[in-house]
Amino acid sequence: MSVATIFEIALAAVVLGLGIWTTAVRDTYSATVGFVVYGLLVALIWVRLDAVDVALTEAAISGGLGGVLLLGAAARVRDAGFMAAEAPGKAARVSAAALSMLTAAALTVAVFLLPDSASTLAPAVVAHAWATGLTNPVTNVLMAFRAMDTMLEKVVLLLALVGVWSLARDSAWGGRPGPRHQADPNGVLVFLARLLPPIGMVVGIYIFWTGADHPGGAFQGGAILASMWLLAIMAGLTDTPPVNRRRLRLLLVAGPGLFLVVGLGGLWFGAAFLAYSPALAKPALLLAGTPERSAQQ
Amino acid sequence: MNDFLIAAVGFILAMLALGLVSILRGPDNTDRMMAAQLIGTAGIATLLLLGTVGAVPAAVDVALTLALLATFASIAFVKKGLASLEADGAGSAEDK
Amino acid sequence: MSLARDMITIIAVSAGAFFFLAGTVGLLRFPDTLTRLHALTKADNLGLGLVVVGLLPQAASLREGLKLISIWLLGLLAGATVSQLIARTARQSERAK
Amino acid sequence: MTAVRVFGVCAALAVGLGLFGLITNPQPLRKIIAFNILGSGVFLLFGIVGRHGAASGIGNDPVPQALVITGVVVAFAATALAIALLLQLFQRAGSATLRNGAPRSAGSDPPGG
Repeated sequence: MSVATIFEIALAAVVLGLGIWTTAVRDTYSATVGFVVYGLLVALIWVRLDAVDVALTEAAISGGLGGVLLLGAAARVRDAGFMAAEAPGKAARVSAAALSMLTAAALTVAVFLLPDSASTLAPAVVAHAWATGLTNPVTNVLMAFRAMDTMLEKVVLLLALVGVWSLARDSAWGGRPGPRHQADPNGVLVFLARLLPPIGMVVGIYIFWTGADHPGGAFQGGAILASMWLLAIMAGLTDTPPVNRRRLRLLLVAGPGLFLVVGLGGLWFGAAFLAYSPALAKPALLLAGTPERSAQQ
Repeated sequence: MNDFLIAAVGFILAMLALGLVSILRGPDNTDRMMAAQLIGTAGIATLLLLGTVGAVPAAVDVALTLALLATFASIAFVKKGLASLEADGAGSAEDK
Repeated sequence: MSLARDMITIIAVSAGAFFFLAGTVGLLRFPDTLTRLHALTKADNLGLGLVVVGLLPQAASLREGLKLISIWLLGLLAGATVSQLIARTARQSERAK
Repeated sequence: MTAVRVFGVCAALAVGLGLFGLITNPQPLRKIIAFNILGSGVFLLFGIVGRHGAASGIGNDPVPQALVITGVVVAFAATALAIALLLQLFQRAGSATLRNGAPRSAGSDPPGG
């Protein structure tokens, strides 16, 4: 057994231990903290699996937006002291454990029995990279070869946002989705919120830009930009835009809309692939960012 | 060289795991929130070494993202579930 | 030349690992939240800095090196901010008790 | 390719763990978290298969990677929506449990209003 294998086993053990702790711990808030840390550690596994694009997505989402969303919800739900939910009976627990173990065992067997020569589309992706001029294969797949998925994903984000907005109280409808945050103007938080966003914007745009040739891309960069926006909101430096502002809505629809226009244009001009447009950054930022913010209403 | 580096990664990972055990066990949530900060230091160090060992240069970008967002979980903890807390008059230190 | 670089890496990364050890010992041994916070944000950030210094000679280009250094600077900023925020909350919840 | 096996077992166990938590944990927020753990296990399995089938000088098959990135973002959107629903349930019913449909104390908003 090599040193690297020992390290891999250790990493897997740490991640799994954290997962078990997250599932087993009594306090919901602790479980949420455990899950956020779990998400960040999973990014390490992705790096080890040589899937840095995914690692970036995982880190950007669970470290920024997702973590804040879950922790905020956990704090609000916990403070009301409703924890009297009754657990299922012993028989149910035992059968659930049996079912889970069976599933895990079946998946383990499947992993060990993976065929040696797996069918893969990787050579095809590499062979057609000339069509886009980009050298990051993952970005090629996302933006060109499977652009349909990405477009529908943006639609899903939009639907989630509409769903979150629709859940707002009637009195709040059409207004700002959450209360304005306030913080001590001379406090540490405001200091950080003034210092970090400029740096974060540079990093976010860099991650987006480098996505053409190296791991990175619009989602990861967009998530970072949205996190920076969220930081400014949490420090009370800026406010969430009102839901009924026409410009915001147009901007949100522009994401999938742009995809549709580019796709239809490709069809019209007889080109085989959707082109990659840098204009996607802003809609991606908004689409990734706004559901989260409004969920905190 | 690579063997030394991966041994160092393993060591730092072990320290990370021990730290996590100590922090997550901790008496209250203030201790538990430090776990996110632990990822912000030991986790990033692991990631950087891992990138060098596995010849994955882009791991540095992941580390950059983690470092940038390292404060977020703690801020969410400090701000807590704002709306309900402020209504109860139990806002945190940073809230006026 | 390569030997000298490797030496720097080995020495600095070992020193960094030592400070991570110190930080973890602090987490395990210190009695209350504030002292543990101190161990975490000070010792571990020094460890991260030393690991970064150790990896600098291995960096492929100037850009990689600058990225490494900025990671450490961001880590320092995060450590300073987080310790302030958490310490304040810890003190407040202690007063409330 | 030991990494594939080690992390493959890890992913399979994460799926089992998430499934167990999803079934046995009565609190909705815990269910959301358990579902996310289950999801991360499934995503990792994608990564395992992609790593196993790596070819053409690429460390990990780009097609499953792109699918997983889409999946992570969609899972995030679904989590945000689920949490918004949970907070609404909590606000209206005064409790965040799924059991015994009758709310303990009706909030100011009547249900369905």
